[in-house]
Amino acid sequence: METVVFALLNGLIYGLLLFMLSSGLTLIFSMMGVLNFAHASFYMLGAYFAFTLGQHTGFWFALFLAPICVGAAGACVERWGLRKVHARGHVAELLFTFGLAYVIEELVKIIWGKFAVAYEIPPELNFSLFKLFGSQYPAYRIFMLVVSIAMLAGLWYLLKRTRIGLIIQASLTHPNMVAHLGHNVPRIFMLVFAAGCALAGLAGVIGGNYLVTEPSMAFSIGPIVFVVVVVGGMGSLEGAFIASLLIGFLQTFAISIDSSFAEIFSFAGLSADGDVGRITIASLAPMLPFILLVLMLMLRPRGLMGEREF
Amino acid sequence: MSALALQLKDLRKSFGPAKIIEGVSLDIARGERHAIIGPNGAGKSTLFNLISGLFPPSSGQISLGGKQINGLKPHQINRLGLSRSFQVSNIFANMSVRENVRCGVLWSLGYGHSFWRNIGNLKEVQHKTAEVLEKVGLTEKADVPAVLLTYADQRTLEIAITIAGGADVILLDEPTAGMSHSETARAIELIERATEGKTLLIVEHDMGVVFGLSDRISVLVYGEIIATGTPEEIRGNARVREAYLGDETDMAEVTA
Amino acid sequence: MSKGVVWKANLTALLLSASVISAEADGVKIGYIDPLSGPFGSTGDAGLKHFRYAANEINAAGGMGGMQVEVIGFDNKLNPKESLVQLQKAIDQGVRFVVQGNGSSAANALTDAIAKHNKRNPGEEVLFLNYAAVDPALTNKKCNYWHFRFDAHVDMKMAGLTDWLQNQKDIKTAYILAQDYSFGRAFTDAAKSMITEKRPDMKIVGAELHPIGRVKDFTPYVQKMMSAKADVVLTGNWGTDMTLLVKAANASGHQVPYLTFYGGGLGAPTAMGQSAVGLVKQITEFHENIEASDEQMARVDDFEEVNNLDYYYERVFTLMNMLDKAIDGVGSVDVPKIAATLEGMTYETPYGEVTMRADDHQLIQPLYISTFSEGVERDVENTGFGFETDIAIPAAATELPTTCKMRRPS
Amino acid sequence: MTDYSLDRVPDLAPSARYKFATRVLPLLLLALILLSIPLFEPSRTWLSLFNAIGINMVFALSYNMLLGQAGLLSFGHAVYFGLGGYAAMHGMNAIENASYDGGIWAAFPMFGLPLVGFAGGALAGALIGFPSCRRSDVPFAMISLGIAELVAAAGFMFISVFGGEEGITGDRMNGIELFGLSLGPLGDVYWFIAFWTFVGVALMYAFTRTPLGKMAQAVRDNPERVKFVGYNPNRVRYLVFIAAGGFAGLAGGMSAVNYEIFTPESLSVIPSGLVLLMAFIGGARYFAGPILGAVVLTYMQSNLSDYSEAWLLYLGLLFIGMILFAPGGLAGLLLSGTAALKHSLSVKGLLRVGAFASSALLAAAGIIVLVELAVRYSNGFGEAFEPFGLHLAPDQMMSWVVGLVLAGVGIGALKVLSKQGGMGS
Repeated sequence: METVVFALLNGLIYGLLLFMLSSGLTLIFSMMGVLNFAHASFYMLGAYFAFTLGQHTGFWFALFLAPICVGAAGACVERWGLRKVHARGHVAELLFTFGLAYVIEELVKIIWGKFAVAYEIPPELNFSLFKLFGSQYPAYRIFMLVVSIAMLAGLWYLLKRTRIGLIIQASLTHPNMVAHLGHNVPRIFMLVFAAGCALAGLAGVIGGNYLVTEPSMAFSIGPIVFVVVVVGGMGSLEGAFIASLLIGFLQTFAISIDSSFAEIFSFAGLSADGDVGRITIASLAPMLPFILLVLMLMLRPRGLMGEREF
Repeated sequence: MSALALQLKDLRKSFGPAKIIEGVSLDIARGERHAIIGPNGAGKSTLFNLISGLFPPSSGQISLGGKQINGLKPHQINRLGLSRSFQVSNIFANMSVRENVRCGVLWSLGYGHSFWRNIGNLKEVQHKTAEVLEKVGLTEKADVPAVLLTYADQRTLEIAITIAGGADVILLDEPTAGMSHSETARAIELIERATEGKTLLIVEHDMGVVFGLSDRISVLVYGEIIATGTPEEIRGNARVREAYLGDETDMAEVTA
Repeated sequence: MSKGVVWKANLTALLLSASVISAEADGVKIGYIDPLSGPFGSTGDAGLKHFRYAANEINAAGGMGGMQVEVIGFDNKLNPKESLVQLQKAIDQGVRFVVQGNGSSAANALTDAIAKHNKRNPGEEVLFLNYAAVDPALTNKKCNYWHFRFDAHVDMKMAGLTDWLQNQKDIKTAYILAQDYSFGRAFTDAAKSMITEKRPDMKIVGAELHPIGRVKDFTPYVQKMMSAKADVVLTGNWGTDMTLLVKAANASGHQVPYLTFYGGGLGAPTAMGQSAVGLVKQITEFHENIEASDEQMARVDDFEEVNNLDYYYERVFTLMNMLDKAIDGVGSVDVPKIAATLEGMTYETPYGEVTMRADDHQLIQPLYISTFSEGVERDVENTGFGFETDIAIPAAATELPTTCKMRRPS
Repeated sequence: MTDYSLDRVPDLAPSARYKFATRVLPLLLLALILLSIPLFEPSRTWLSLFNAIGINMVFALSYNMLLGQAGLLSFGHAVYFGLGGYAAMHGMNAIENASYDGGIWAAFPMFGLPLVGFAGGALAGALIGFPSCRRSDVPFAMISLGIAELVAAAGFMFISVFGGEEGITGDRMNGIELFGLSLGPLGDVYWFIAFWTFVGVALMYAFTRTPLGKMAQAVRDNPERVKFVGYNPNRVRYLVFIAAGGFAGLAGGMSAVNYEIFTPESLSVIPSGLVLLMAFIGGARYFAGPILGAVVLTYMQSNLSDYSEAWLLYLGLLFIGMILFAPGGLAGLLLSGTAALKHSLSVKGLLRVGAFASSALLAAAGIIVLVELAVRYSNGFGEAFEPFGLHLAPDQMMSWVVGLVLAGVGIGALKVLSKQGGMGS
């Protein structure tokens, strides 16, 4: 029983972290049709900025300053790079961001060094909040939960209840019409791109010390963010939310199930020492998001909640 | 093989609530040159898209040479001998003019997906391509990349690709759109020579082309054919004049 | 004409790069092939610092056989194929002694490749000195004349840990966690067989393999151990996988003994903290609180001061000193002769005598089981905690029979 | 319009001299190069570099059959390289076992393993290509990424097929010898690689001259129109996908014999990324572009990485520079350079090309100085960056100023020059 509770809690936290990361990308992808390969790199930049700023100004101040710096970096990238390539179509943009991911990873290696950086959980959050079935539950995880839900509410409020939100939502699906209505769409693009990167930066700030802050962190989580955005569906934050929770639960539940194929398919006489028999559900965990991606792209390219097929 | 090259029976098409084609029926005999005219937004291009298989019809039937083709994919319809051109030049930009026409020729000569033959040695392909280029007068520009052609030459190349496959039913979607007067005259003569002995269905705004080329004309207004007949009947038909041409002055220009 | 020009351009580029350079230089070149980037980069970098310190010491004392020693680092990113690419580069730079330790997968690829290289290029033989890859197969089924191992292998270390388990009657259930590759599988098999043999009353409540270097949060694994009510955890994890496992155990307050091979160094102690005191045990050939001569203690302090890194790999110095002794004996970089001299060599280390067993090239050395404790003379990674010896196992007691049938060059 | 009788139609095929010059001559030159390299007695380092270049050439060209010829952007092309390579590795072990206990494999020469690789790659292309070729552009790219991650993860699970972390190893000195090559020392392996590189390049070039090859280019230019000339674009893409998978498997087979080991990493997204860079930096629009890219990138990967730790940064910057300023790639730059020279051989033309080249060099030098200083500064070792005798220590301000000035002047000049008139397509 307790494994189910643990899996639910951990799955929720991992899912929300994934959502914070992919919400920015969903906004950018649906408005500019750009699948930003370097989005996870901005998540990494968020973690590294928080590490450096945190040393001078403490964690709490870095929690706000780091995403803003990442957003500024995103704005520069859009202004001097992406905008030039925009005219040449989505494939050129995809390639541009692909190159950008290499450059950002190498710059991080040069500035902060090749190995993991000691970006620790702040001491004032480093205690166990409550005991659950005999095992302590660290407070930092609940803090992550709180921040991600606050971010979700803020994003929802901004998009659904404010004028800027209205303009952004309109430009999500009909950028040309919005331009004709007199809004400077390129600047909105830049703002949305910067906001998307800032969101990824925020995810980096709170995810960086929970996981490990190292130059290859972007590369390991990058593809999973794509899965969330594509499975969630083009232009739909609700879709991305459902998809990230789905993947969060799928992965944490899979890790907690130990039965191997041999046990499950014992009726089919699968031997336990053969290759297929030895595979446990836990070892399948890293593959689940991609199985979902390929199936979704083939059967329902719109994704769960997407309006447009990209 | 029935005498009819193309037959439409109560063809309908709607995109959601918007009904674009409402109950079009049309019989086109083999070798006939049939023009479809009508105001903008009457559904002419949609009709072409239905016949060529780009969209499946909502209801009704299309049969080519007696064989039912509605619901088939464009390439299947093309293989049955129906080839169409596009209102906006739809050519292979980075390939040369000769290569463009050659793409139109390849399937009809049975070379399909072959990856073992050197295209240079396929004599009939080279010959047929040169023949088509000669017919449309693009021989000098054979090695020019299609993207660098003038607008009129691109329209000519559009027609060349359409007739290259040797299909016996040709659909031309406003072939002379945007052409100057002299270019239009040359285009009419080229179309006549290119579609000798073939069935031609043409959508056109230029009345000179329509009345010069077609044996019969149908007038399409808001998705319905309001009249079909020889050029003279159409010129005299009251409903056509009232629905399509509005007041007297236009009528004068038509009868000139 | 456009295509023609492009062809001619890159043909000339190919021609230009065909200029001939070859790098033969005298002196003893040692190729260190281990991860120097990526998740295990810091582990590899620590090993390189040990080898360079040893090389400086030997050079100061006149070098190996009068020749200066140079240690060149090659980054294999812990990937077997990259290891072979780097091996090729090392051989081309004149390296005749390859040292490696992180990842038995890379070691298996290297030992096979070096044997083939020596067979195909007589006169340019290369020796493989393995300081930490502990897959038993390397000195049993897959042993070969050109491979020497200076670390006790999995079964030898597991024998020590399970001996300790024999007299812990209050421990009833065990959980085994290891990385999913040759070493991890050997660790799990050895643990299962030796526990059922020495403690038939104990029950193994879980045996799990996780992908190496890819798990960022071990909390689900720790929670699985807790819900399985394991009294003891046996783990072969090393580098970042060890650090993160211990970090998760600390965060979840998992209060059971952890029997490890590599719990005592390279970042793990800093992640343990107070809750691990008295619980985390390791079996190694060295830890800082084994008493030794003052001169040795001075060396340890100097190493830590020069590299601001804990003195951890004593076996690296054993390896370098035995190689030094062999080359001094042979007098030149004649690899087959050096290999013959190394076979059966005994050497007096500051922590006891060691011998390189001739029939499988496995070093037999004393091992120590120690516990992470408070109030010790020398702490680890200035955490205030250090390791204290529970049991000292003499070299002879660690010896296990071998199935190696080595083909010796004629 | 005079009257034409249509049988006297002018033969429009290009003249025999033109055909020979642009098609047969380059292949002969390539053969000449491959034959002449051993005459220079290259050391083992250069031999292993050439072997790697040969393998990457075939791999990059097979990738360009998708990107350059059929307009399909794939992020998972290493899957077919890897599966072909694994097939060849299993073939190698089968030959080794057959030499003890007999069997049909005993008759198969080690030299022919790339064919096993080709079959493996093509089969994988057929199985995986069928569902993914129904989409194009971004969805196709995403499916290829998903499949690459799936197959790489599966690589660690099916130990008997992929060998887990250790991968599958083998010994190429078994089975019957062909052309007297024991494939033992690297010299023999060079001939093996040279032979298969030439076969691969020639066949892939021939493929572009076939009806299917031409229709692939048509699908790249205008998939819509292809439907109306009797071809199903998805079917054309699928067939090209199988061929590209086959040639990637051929390169995998060559790599299997060269390295005698294959690990699951070679299936993942990292090698797929590198081959994409090779094809794009080389010039995806031209058939020979990826060859240039393969030579440059393989050299950077194996040799440049010794001189500078930041070689991947240089690669990334070169790639982004190409996308922004020269989408035609190196081949594109080369062509417009020679074209500019040929057309306006005047002094002004030469000056322009010279000015462009020198300002580009200046900018590159500035960026290199800045990056090398940053690398030395961050890794904490004190030793300075000494290019061509200059002594630039990372802690002195002067060295950073030198870098900034060089880069600033270079980039400024490039901006000014490019405003005067486009350079590089």
